[in-house]
Amino acid sequence: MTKQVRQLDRVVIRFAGDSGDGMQLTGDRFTSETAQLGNDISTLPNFPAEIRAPAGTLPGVSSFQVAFADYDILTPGDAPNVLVAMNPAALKANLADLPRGADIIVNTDEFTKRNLARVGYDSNPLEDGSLAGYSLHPVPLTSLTVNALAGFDISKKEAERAKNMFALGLLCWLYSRPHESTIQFLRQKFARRPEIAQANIAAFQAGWNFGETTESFAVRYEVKPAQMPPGNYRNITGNMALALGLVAAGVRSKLPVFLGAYPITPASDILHELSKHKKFNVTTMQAEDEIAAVGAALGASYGGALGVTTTSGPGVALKGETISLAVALELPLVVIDVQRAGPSTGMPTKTEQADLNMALFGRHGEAPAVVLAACSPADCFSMALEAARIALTYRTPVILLSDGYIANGSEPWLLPDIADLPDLTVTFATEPNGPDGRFLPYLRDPVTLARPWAVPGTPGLEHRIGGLEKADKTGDISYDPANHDFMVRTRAARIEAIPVPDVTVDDPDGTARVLVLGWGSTYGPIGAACRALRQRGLAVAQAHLRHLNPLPKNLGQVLRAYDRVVIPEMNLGQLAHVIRSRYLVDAISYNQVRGLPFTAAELESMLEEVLKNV
Amino acid sequence: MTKQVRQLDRVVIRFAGDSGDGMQLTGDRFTSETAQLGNDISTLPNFPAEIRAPAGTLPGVSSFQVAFADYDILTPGDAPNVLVAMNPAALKANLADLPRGADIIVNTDEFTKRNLARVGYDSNPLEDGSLAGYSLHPVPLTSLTVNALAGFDISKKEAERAKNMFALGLLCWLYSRPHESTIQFLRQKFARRPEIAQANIAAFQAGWNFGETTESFAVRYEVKPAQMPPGNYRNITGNMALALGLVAAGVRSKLPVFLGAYPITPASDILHELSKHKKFNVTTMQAEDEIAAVGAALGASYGGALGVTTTSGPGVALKGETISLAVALELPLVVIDVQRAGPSTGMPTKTEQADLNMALFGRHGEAPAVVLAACSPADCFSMALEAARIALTYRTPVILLSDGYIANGSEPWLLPDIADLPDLTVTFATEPNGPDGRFLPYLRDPVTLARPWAVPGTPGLEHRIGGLEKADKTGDISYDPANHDFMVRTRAARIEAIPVPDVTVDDPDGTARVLVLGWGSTYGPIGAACRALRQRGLAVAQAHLRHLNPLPKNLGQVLRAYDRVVIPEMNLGQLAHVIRSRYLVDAISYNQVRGLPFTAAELESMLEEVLKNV
Amino acid sequence: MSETSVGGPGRLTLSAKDFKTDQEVRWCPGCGDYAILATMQSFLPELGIPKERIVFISGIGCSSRFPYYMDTYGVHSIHGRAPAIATGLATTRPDLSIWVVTGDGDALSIGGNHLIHALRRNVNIKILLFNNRIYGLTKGQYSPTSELGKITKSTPVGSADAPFNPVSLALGAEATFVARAIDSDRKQLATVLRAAAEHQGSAFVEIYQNCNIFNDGAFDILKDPSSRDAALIPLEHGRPLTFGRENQSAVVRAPSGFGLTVRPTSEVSPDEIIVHDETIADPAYAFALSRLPQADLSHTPVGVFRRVSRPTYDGLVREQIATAAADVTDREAELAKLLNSGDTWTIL
Amino acid sequence: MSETSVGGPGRLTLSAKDFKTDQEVRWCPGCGDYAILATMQSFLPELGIPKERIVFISGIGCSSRFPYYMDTYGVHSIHGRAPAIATGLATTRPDLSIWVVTGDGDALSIGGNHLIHALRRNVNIKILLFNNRIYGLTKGQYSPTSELGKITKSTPVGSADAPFNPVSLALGAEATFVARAIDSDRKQLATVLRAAAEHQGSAFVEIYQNCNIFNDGAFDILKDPSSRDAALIPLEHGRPLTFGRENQSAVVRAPSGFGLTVRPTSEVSPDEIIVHDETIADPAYAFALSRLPQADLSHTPVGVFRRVSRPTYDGLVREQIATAAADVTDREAELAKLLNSGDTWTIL
Ligand SMILES: Cc1ncc(C[n+]2csc(CCOP(=O)(O)OP(=O)(O)O)c2C)c(N)n1
Ligand SMILES: Cc1ncc(C[n+]2csc(CCOP(=O)(O)OP(=O)(O)O)c2C)c(N)n1
Ligand code: SF4
Ligand code: SF4
Ligand SMILES: [Mg+2]
Ligand SMILES: [Mg+2]
Repeated sequence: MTKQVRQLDRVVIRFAGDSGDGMQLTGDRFTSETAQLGNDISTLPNFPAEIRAPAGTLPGVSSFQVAFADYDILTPGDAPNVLVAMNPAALKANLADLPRGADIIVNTDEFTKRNLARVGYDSNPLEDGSLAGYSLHPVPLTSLTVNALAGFDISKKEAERAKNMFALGLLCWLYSRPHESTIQFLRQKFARRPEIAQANIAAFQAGWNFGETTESFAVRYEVKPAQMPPGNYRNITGNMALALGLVAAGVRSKLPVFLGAYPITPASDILHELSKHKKFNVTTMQAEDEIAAVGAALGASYGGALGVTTTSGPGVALKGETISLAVALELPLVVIDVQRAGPSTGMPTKTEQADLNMALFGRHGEAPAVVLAACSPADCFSMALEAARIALTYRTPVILLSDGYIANGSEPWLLPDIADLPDLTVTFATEPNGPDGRFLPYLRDPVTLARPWAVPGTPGLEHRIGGLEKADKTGDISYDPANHDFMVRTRAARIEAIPVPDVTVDDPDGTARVLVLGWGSTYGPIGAACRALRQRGLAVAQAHLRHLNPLPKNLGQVLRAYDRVVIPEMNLGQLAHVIRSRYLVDAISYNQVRGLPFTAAELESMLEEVLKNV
Repeated sequence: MTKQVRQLDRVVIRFAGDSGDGMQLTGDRFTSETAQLGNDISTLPNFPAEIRAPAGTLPGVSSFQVAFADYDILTPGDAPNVLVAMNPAALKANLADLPRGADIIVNTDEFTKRNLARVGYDSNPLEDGSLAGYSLHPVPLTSLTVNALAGFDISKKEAERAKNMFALGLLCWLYSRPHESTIQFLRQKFARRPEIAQANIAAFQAGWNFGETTESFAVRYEVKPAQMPPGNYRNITGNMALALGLVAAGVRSKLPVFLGAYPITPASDILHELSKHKKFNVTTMQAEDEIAAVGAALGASYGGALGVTTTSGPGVALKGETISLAVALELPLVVIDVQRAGPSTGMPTKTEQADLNMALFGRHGEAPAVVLAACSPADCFSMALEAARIALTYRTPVILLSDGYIANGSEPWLLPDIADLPDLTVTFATEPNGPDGRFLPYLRDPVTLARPWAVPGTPGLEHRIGGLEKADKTGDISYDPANHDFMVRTRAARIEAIPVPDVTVDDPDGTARVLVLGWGSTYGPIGAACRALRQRGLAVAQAHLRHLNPLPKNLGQVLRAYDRVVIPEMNLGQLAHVIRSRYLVDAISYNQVRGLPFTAAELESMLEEVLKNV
Repeated sequence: MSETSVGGPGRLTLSAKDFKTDQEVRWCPGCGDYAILATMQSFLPELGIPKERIVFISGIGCSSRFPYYMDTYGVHSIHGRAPAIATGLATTRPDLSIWVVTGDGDALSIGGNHLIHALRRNVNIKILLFNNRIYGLTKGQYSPTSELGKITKSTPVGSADAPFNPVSLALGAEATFVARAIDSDRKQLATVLRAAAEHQGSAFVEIYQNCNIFNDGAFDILKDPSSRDAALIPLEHGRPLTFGRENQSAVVRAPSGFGLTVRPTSEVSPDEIIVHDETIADPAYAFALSRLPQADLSHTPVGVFRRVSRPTYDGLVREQIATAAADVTDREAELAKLLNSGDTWTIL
Repeated sequence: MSETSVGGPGRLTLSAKDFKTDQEVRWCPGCGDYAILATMQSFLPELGIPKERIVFISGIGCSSRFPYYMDTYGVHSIHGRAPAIATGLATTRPDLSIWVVTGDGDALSIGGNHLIHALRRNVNIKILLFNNRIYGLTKGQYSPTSELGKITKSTPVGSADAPFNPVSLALGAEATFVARAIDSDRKQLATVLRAAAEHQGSAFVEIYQNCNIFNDGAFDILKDPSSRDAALIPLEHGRPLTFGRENQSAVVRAPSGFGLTVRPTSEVSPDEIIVHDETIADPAYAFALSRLPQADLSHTPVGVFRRVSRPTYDGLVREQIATAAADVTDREAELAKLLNSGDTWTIL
């Protein structure tokens, strides 16, 4: 190797191209290679809006960002160090995110007059000096690929399609990534068309060799493995982790899992994934609508399954009436809301945290439900299990919030030992529990305050339940005023009484006067911002909520220990509203509602302002 | 007249009997007579739960309470001075509400062994001394009626059915009510069966004469007319007032009114009433479900009508997704929620205030809507107009909350002059508003921040709107992050900026240190409790919210002027939650969730406690 | 619960009484729902299914109070959603006998979508639609089966929408079993319930039910001894469609050549008379039958219109699961394998 | 907007171009939606309705982007609810020409209830269901029209629910106008759109639409020159139902005596061949027609199945209002009367 090798601690690469350019695949492969190397990783795909736009247009740009480092990282990075732009649209759509000095690798073949005009470039940015501040690497990716594949028995179009593998090869060379698994992957993917597999492998290798030989790249980089807890890892997206968590919940509870779902972006992939795991006695039903989906899930729960429904905001809006029924029936039900930008249809492919209000308050009557939120892709696995645990133990609907950011983003996940997963075994009622051998469906367990789960098929426990107010213990219809008051308070109290872990505070030297409180997917950016501040000697504490109802019992105490509480949210302050009300703490609400995750940098500068003023 | 006449300032009578006994009609007639006399009145019907129960059972009891006084009163009274009990079930179901010493008029004919046993009376309460503390008037109402009608050519059953008119006659005698209008009413009601009309009139007169002659009633009472503002009055229920308010809104806006509704207790009567007013260009559509109902209303609004939908909690839960669309489309829409006890089906015939959370927060995404609440039956008229005014002026969904208590309760209503009603004239867009003659559907009015209402049929203004995020001004689909943030904030800000009247405080001598803050139907009981306290020399201030989003601009200042704020609600503290969060005021939340309005007495004693402790 | 068998293995000695609950039945006196309840309670024992394996799921409406009065498992759910809830239950619990009780508003108004989807899926549930052509529980608004021009609380000058024909709608939705019965004819109702219970898949049964409070006499033409024989067309598999006291009327092809019509038996040749066949694969016949009734309900067929076999949704789904799970012995080990699948790496 | 009339008073000179918007059309290249859009844009001018009186209302789905591309009024609403929204608009605005654009998921899955109710009400709206037998927008899940056993993202081992036949469903829901067309046959599509536009009441048009990304070739049998003639049965009012390149196939009554079937023309006598009649009052004929297609779509009738006249919901409702409002001259005075009605009293 004649080229210089430089060590880096962290790199952020963004692959961007047309929807048809295979950028997601390219990014995935790069991520995989990188993971094998032991770096910590965080990824973020960015799909075009819901319809495939015509090729070469700005709305048609698809990108995939991957950050990797020799330490544990929290976000896919605010600003890429490297942009791979497969066409002018990709360059234009992403340039604003690049810091000056970043590397830009462009596919010059696509910078034709027509393509430039299409996205509104008056002159060619590769030539007009407008990219002077960047380190530009013009590479005729398409023609190099086609040339490299000249000897293959494939069409020109097929040869051109392999240009993403050329680019991947080049990047793998540039960052000294291994490539065995990509070659193996390509062999498998195109098992039925070996000539295509070979061509892609050849393109990949041509890209690698191009890096090795061209003058355009003088330096090669290395990023050392990160110090990560020992164990087996895989890279995982939030949606995949939710699906696996639900499968695990079925295994650990020994119950069938029934998913009732209606497709909706960005939640559909949970349905897709779960539909592959029938061997675990997981039933997936694509229902006629969201109401049927949650209804069927509740019906399955009634029958003794773990009933689950997955959706996004508009779907939860439709499910409210049935969730309210589940509150009255006191049956287990897991409702997963992968939030997207609203209101109404909003921006379906963009992330947001604006469904917290609906999860907490969006039902008629006093209809308390448990509300949880996952904070990172891998955390989705644990939180799916936690949602199932609470639903099964306390016989209540549990709403688990995720969002588009962690749903599609990925990070390394330390694979758990199955035996270490929580034991979710449930006990169905089998015997009458009342005087004279009567069965009292609303006689509560003194500890959990849960009512017995007596599934149809159990002799002697025949009983009727419904959405009308029920008499305490007997479950008979009751219009008694005192009983209603009692039942309303009991339903609220039993949710409030569910033990949830105390919130932990990350306040390394205990000197912080400002606490940043977050929930959900802001965990990464908040954490990164806090780290950056601390590295600059500024003390700041971080606490993150995964249980939003009930809230951790120590939260009030935690909040009051700080002079100032800042709550960053991708909404207009929904958690802040709850915190202010509950603890009468004058929390500062910091909000951005752009359909994008916070950048660590913006949080850092916002927090710096706050720190100045305490 | 040989009997003594005693003056009273206030009387509360409860008529109670079987569903088939005509108690609602009896109460209505008594109310009407009383209103003619110039007393202030307040009424409260109490229907059995949703299914007609078998005759003579406790769940089958139907009652009607009327309070009337020579001063302005605020509630139908906590405890009746007189109970008319048509059967043992009626006695049993209502006895607990009676203060000792109250008059009880019972229909002894119904106190048979079988009827007594049916409701669990081991012995006859008329004879076993258990009613010793009351002033009991045993009257064989049925047989007296049948005897009185001996000469009429009607069946025995028909004769028996007239017993409620006998009771009414007796009560009219007892409280010196006029009876012309009842006689006229009966003539009209049974116009097609004159012999029935005659019989009922005869029964009524027999009841009157019975009072005059029997020993059982030694005293007769009079309640002087109240001092009420001069004008024309009628007695009105909340649902009727809402319906008339909507008709008035149509007239005053010169727009067609379109009601999309799906029947649901206790809101259905608004649909029933509005369906009678087609001559005002009011269209009522009984839709296939609540979603279709609000959808059709929104479609009508899009076409330039005043789109309205009326429902109760479960219906609002279903409408959330469409309301969210209305937020995005920025079109006028009035959503009326006549709240009932929840969660789920709950207690459909009982009142509650537990949908405030849903109204404020029950939609996905940041989907702000205006929320109003009527505070008394007659207030429903004004609030329907206010809802229409805001919806039309600001092009926004407005959720107007009523509840079962004021929906069916009634009070005298000072009939307004049509010319004094707000002018709701709207201006549709007719001309392009953008550069180059373009039409910009999201270019806002600088004052109202409303977008133009350009209805189909307007040449040159063809445009497309939808639930996807829209670019500012043009309304084109936009995924631009900054635009989304801007639009989210703009939608919130434009609602927040809607001018609403300042909240007024009733603090007669300005010395109060405790403020009672209420909303909705608690107005009456809170007011009555405050009066009672003040009569006892205790200072307490009352403020009542009719605008819940946006809140009155002076509210913070008002709250901070008091040492203690108490918020009584028929829920678990939903307004309190908002107030605490917004103003960081440590408001005390006082809650009863019994499906019944507060009694003035309980509020009085609760407030007395609070007063002691400031 | 006695498990002693009578009349053969697996048969239980249950009686109507065993299916009564301690809840006071709260329909209006005279309501047609009583007759249906009584029929159900006395019919169920013959199925020989233990009580605990029977589930009634209803929506909201007068009819939907039904589960409270059946001493089986039961859910009185929310308006219109019973078919969806029952589908989830049926899919996971093949051992249960699941009955949906619903009303014309519950099933055809708010619940229309769930109904048609349950039928097309052929989920193994029995759907009993108590059709009183009115909203009973909410006190008398018109329903999707009320006749055009119906005057009700919500339509003081008459409704403006033509009703559904529930049987036609069910057939259009690919239903495999469609029948009609009348509350007051307990024997015929029991026959239909029996056939429904035996059917593998969704069985849709429309039951004409009198609401004596808000729509009294809606079906009198089919009940009154003076009119019913001329109005009712009893459907019996394999029997020619003649009816009337002396079988004086016959169902034949309509003159246009399409659909069916009624003619005096004396005026048609016997081989023109349609012989009823529940099992014809093409629903066109059953559909044609469903169009016979006139606006006044004369010429109303009662009995089983259609009964054909088609795989059930729940059966197919369970088959897929069984196939997939067939060689899983240790689920925890399998889970470990799943979690560890894909590109994994090890940090030491 | 030019109001110059051509070809007669009230006619406008509009062209396809007038109906194009400035929005870039964002369907996948090759999507069947393009052809439908183009046909609509070139067909609309012939109606002579000014642009501002035309409204397109859609739900959510690829197909539902349609309104953005039509320079008329338009609402891209929410999933499944377009028929409900359109009903509110149509009821209050008789002067508009209202078109609902929807997909097989939008109309038949989440929106099934609104669809069947709009049809039974016979609201004056035209419903165009773009049936690609897949969920396009959400990237390839099966839909209620996907064939049984369909392998999709959400059904990796095949779907377990039998599809709806949209035409049968519409007929079961009392539709007065039901037709089918194919995206690629612009002439026939225009003919059907014309008939739909002329129909008073709900017109339901199923348009087979190719989704070349997620369900490519679903209708190839009806498009491929080598197969289409044998597969397609063109419906023309008053013409015998023969088809095939040489009219070698004919539609006749099924041997069972019920339903219809296809036989070689040569083997049947001419008077056995069904003569198509859109206007038969009894929907049994159109229903029988709707059952002809085989699982592979051979024997698929295209054209107008049924076109009958029945009062429209919106028309009846407006009539009621007009009658009631007829003698109201001063609405404010009338309002004063209304408020002052009932028992009133005066305090001086
Ligand atoms: C979401 C919702 N909307 C409306 C209602 C009110 N509601 C209860 S039952 C019913 C209709 C009852 O009619 P039907 O289904 O025919 O039953 P019936 O009472 O006639 O047996 C309605 C509208 C409700 N409970 N929930
Ligand atoms: C309430 C709600 N649920 C789900 C979705 C997601 N969604 C959008 S379109 C669609 C189905 C699209 O299929 P179809 O109607 O056949 O239209 P196509 O895209 O095939 O034209 C779904 C499930 C949504 N937008 N809203
Ligand atoms: S209202 Fe009608 S349907 Fe309901 S219980 Fe009474 S009679 Fe039966
Ligand atoms: S996904 Fe299918 S239906 Fe949607 S635009 Fe692409 S080709 Fe058309
Ligand atoms: Mg009914
Ligand atoms: Mg589709």
